[in-house]
Amino acid sequence: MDLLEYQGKQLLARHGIPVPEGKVAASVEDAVSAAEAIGYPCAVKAQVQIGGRGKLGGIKIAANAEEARAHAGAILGMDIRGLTVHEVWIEAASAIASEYYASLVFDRAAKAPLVLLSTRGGIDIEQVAAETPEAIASLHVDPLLGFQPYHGRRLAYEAGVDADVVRAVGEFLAALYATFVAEEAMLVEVNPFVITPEREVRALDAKVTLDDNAMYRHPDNASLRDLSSEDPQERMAKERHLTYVKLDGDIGVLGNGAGLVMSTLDVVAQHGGAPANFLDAGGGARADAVTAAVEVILSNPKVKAVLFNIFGGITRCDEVARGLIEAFEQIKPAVPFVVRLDGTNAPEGRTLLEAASLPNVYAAATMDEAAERVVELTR
Amino acid sequence: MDLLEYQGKQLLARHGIPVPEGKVAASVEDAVSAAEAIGYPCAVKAQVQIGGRGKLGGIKIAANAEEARAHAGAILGMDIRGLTVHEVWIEAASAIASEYYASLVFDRAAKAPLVLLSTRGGIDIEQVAAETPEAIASLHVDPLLGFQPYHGRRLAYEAGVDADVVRAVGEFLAALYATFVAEEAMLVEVNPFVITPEREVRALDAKVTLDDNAMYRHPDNASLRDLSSEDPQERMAKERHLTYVKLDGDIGVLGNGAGLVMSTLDVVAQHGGAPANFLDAGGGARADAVTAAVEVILSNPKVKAVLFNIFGGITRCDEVARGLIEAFEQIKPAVPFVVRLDGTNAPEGRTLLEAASLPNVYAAATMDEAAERVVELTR
Amino acid sequence: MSVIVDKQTRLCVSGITGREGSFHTLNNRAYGTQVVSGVTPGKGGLDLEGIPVFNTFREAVAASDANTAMVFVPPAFAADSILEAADAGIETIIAITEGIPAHDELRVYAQLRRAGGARLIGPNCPGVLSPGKANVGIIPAAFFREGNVGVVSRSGTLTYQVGHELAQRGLGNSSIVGIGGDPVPGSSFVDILELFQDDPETELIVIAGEIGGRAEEDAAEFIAGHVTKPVVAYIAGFTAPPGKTMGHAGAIVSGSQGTAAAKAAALEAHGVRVGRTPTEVADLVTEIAAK
Amino acid sequence: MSVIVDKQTRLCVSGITGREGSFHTLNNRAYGTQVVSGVTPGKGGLDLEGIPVFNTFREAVAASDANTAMVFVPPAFAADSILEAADAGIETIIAITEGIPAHDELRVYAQLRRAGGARLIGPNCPGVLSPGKANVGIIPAAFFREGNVGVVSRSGTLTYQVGHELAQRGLGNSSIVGIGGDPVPGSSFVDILELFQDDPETELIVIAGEIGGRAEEDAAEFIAGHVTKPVVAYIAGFTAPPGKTMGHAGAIVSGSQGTAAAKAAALEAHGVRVGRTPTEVADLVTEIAAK
Repeated sequence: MDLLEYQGKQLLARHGIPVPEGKVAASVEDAVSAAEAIGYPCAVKAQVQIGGRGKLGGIKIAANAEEARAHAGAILGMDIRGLTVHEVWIEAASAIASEYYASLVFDRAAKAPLVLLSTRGGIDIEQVAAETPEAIASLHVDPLLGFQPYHGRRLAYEAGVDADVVRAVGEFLAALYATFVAEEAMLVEVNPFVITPEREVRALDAKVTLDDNAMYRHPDNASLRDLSSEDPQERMAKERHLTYVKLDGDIGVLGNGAGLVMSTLDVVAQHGGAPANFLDAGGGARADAVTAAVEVILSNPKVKAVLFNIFGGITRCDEVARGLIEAFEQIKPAVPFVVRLDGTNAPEGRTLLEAASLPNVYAAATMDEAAERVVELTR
Repeated sequence: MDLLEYQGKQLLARHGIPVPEGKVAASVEDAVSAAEAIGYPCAVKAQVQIGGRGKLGGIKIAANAEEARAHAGAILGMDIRGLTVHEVWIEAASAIASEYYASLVFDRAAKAPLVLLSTRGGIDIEQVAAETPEAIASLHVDPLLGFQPYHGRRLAYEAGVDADVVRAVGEFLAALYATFVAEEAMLVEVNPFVITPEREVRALDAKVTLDDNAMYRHPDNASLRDLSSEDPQERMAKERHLTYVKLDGDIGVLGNGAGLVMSTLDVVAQHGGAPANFLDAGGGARADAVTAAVEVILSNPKVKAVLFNIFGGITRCDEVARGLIEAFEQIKPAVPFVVRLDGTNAPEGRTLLEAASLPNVYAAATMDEAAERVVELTR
Repeated sequence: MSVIVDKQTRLCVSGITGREGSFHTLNNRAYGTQVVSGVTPGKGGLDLEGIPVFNTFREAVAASDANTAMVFVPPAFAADSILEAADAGIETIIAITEGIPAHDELRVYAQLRRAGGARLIGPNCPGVLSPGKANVGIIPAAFFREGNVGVVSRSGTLTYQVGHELAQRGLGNSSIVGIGGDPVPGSSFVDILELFQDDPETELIVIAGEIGGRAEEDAAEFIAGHVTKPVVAYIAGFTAPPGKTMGHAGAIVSGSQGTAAAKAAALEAHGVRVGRTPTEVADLVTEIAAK
Repeated sequence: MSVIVDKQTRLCVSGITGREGSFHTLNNRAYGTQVVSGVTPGKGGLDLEGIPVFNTFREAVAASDANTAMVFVPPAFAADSILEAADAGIETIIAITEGIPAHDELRVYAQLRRAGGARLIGPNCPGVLSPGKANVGIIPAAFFREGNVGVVSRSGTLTYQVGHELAQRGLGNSSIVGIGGDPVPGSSFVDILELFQDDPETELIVIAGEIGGRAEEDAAEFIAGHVTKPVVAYIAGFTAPPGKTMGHAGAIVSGSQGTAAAKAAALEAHGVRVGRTPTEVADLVTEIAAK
């Protein structure tokens, strides 16, 4: 789960990391009164889960109430790479002596958390890695030993932070690691964190991704989910415990197993089609899950045809056929379906479908054939 | 630092371990009103840092206010193996279905914490180990991995706790381990912890030793030190940062280095003497530390003679001589001193002492000779 | 021969009395796998159709001489069960459970690595099938036959799809290894490639990868340096948009990292033939096997 | 030869710029020890009478090729310094610092054990002296001469006392090893006995133990099974009352555990001669050496 900047900062603050004072606001009036309470200059920041919002006009500095009103008015409701801004974060502007970068990620190959520290803050880290790799210090932390004070010193000296803040930066990294572990994050990135003229460390941004699998241990964090900015189909799918990702095309896709669904999308694309979604009905999908999945797929008005690609393992093809028949009874879809059933109980499933003789439903023998057919149907 | 029972229980409660409700009282009146508040039956328990107080009359059950008054009156001020009872702990009596034992200690050889669990609670564990070793389950915990749920299950099943409380006992052990680590204890022993008729776990006793070296990280715990029950000489020594242990004899002993002082006590005893104390003036002892040490030694009225046994390494013998001369100027001791100086700057030290010609101070060339002489002086 | 599971496998199932656990345990036994015991705390002394159940792995291993564990318990208990199995001396642990918290996984890997010894397959994986010898997990064995193609995959159904197409072409498998779809799996492509390279029964290797991470890039480098057997690859997720998790927790393109195109390119650069569809993979394998 | 420190020792001192650290560093160098670098965070780039100071152990090891560390930092920072030294590839770590929290020590031991490699002497120890070769720590070298008696001890001054008496009788030492007085030392008697047994220069071994724990009992068993050289022992603390810590954190009789009498009995039962006073120890050694 990706957090908004201000949620991430609240998480950091919980672990002792200094962040600027601020307030979140969903209306221009609230934004102005937040700015008045905080004082000027203050920053008005769009709260969207996407990088680069500054360049796109999503961050403005206000010197007075008038400017705060103007900026909040401009930013609230604006579209940033497809995401609508529903909230702004108003925070006291910080005086900056140095801008640094720090992050914690999972390194898959090393099977350990990786800490990155750079003295080139405020810039995309991939750009820094390409331009000045020597400006990035990194090390793996042993998950059993944890982040040690000497790790902090090593990173700080190797990255070349100002000598007088080595200890403070080390403590900041330790707190970042504590946040990462305690909150069970997959990513914690602070770009930039700054050294103020008073030589204090402060986090000016926060990009935090939490582990959905661990959310049961963090009920407080679960409530941070930003439902309002989620896509309506994705929200609907989540409520039905389906794994669904909305895409740009017009062919609805359902399959069982993440790999097979990804593969189906690829094969559809190879045949010139544009998938409208990724939907994994899961291992052992039952009829009611299939019915629910059809509802989700068809709630996207762009969908012109639907492809079912099932290779039954634990999933039984007759169950899938029953779910599809049920869905047709309930929804009476207006678009054509191509159905490929293979694997466990495939003959039974095919027989059921034939017997139901659903309108506009076509059987296909292979994945390739199914993809070809569904693409034709959208032409 | 050894905690009193009620302090230990407060520590356990801080980590979620259920303990009976109770109050500490230093007077009979306070004890009675505590008992009235808690209700009857309640236990009146002597708070002394020593085992076996139950058999010695230090724990009584009161059925009403009259009995509470009588028990508190009898226990407060009583002497338990040389320790005076200054406080009693009044707690609600617990209904008991089973009595178990659990402890966490440092296993020196394994360099790891050792957890012990036994279904024979309320009995000295050394006795259980001798009589029914199979009733004790044990395992080492890896300090980096920590106590895992499966450790709890393994101990509970191996010790043979009642099947319905396996999970509860496992969670209790996990909380005990959490206490051990978080509070930096050297020992946590709960004997007994009980299963109530409602099948709940409850700690009825607590013996906790905290690591003095870690106390700087636990300022709250540092205040638990039970100064009132400490020996006056030991308290005086602690205030002067000297390592002093009071013993039963009449020969004051000072040396530098714990091993050498222990050895000196042994040699004195071999010559028929009885040491009055252990006092390690430490590596690199300076004159003022020596002066302070003499004051501590002589504040014990039983001391009839004093032995200085110094083998100078970092400690310089001339510094020790200066400290002794200073002490004589300030205190004018009435008892004889035997002084053995060897090692770093020994000739200088001896010369200083000779020049000062302190009354009643005798030089000795070797440790053996010094011990022999000081024993003679007390005859 | 074969890899990871075979006739010598003596399986102990953690979570054997659960609905899924008991179903697949009996399935695996029906296939011929030696299922010697199970673990469910509190159910010690019972049995599942003759398979004895114990309270702890230590008891189970002592009584049944198990050398392999299959973990079927819910995610909140799975890390503990894996550690318990390793601590009891189990050599191979196959964790089917999906949804184990990532930080739990990291602690488990660090502990297994230091304790040295136990090999972990998964979590969030379909298990390992060595056709004709043993099946540990949920792979539907009916689609596979004995043969000389080793398959290692991050995806379950995709593997079935490939295996099925191979079987239709008359080709069988030495072993099918599902390493699982989590971001940081217990065993990587490289770990399994090493086993297949050393397995005399395996003559050809298929790896089925997907977007996210750089396990396929690492595999490509390892193949170039250490694998002499022919390798055919498939990568799923060419159409996946960046920043979206595609079903598997590990299947996500982050910025410019982990794209299917980069993976396919890396493999091809090291001489691995990459099929663009599962069918094409089966065709390539058939072509190579026919040589 | 000798054990732990010798002419090959290349020492890096952690806490080199502190009062004690700088004093003993220069003392050790004056004795002939190769002191190649020091570490004090924030003082990198400075030097102590020509010995370069670095901010981190990694830098120090890279620049000076140190293989041994001496740790002199205050207790709150010592565990971190030991871990840093090990992480930087240092092989031998001698920790002088007294008062390191016990739980810090446990974490350090567990980490050193798993990382495999670094040997830790101490903490709370006087160091190691190999007369005529190298001195690392605070042992006053003047009382010892070169020779063939290996000494391992839990106590500093007691060791000086014994060494001095040996020197007065014309006997010298291969190495003097102070393992320290904490309850759980980094290296035990057994660890050092093993080294002395394998050291051709050591012909006779003295161990100086004290109350608390069962390190001496373990040593007795080890000697019976693995040590062919004659061993003489001393145990301090026959008069120590139970339950009282006698100066060293580890010197405490707990219930009936850890008494001097039990230790002496265990050693004698395994054929080790135990002197009742330091003088008697020196006499026994002289007697054996004369044979």
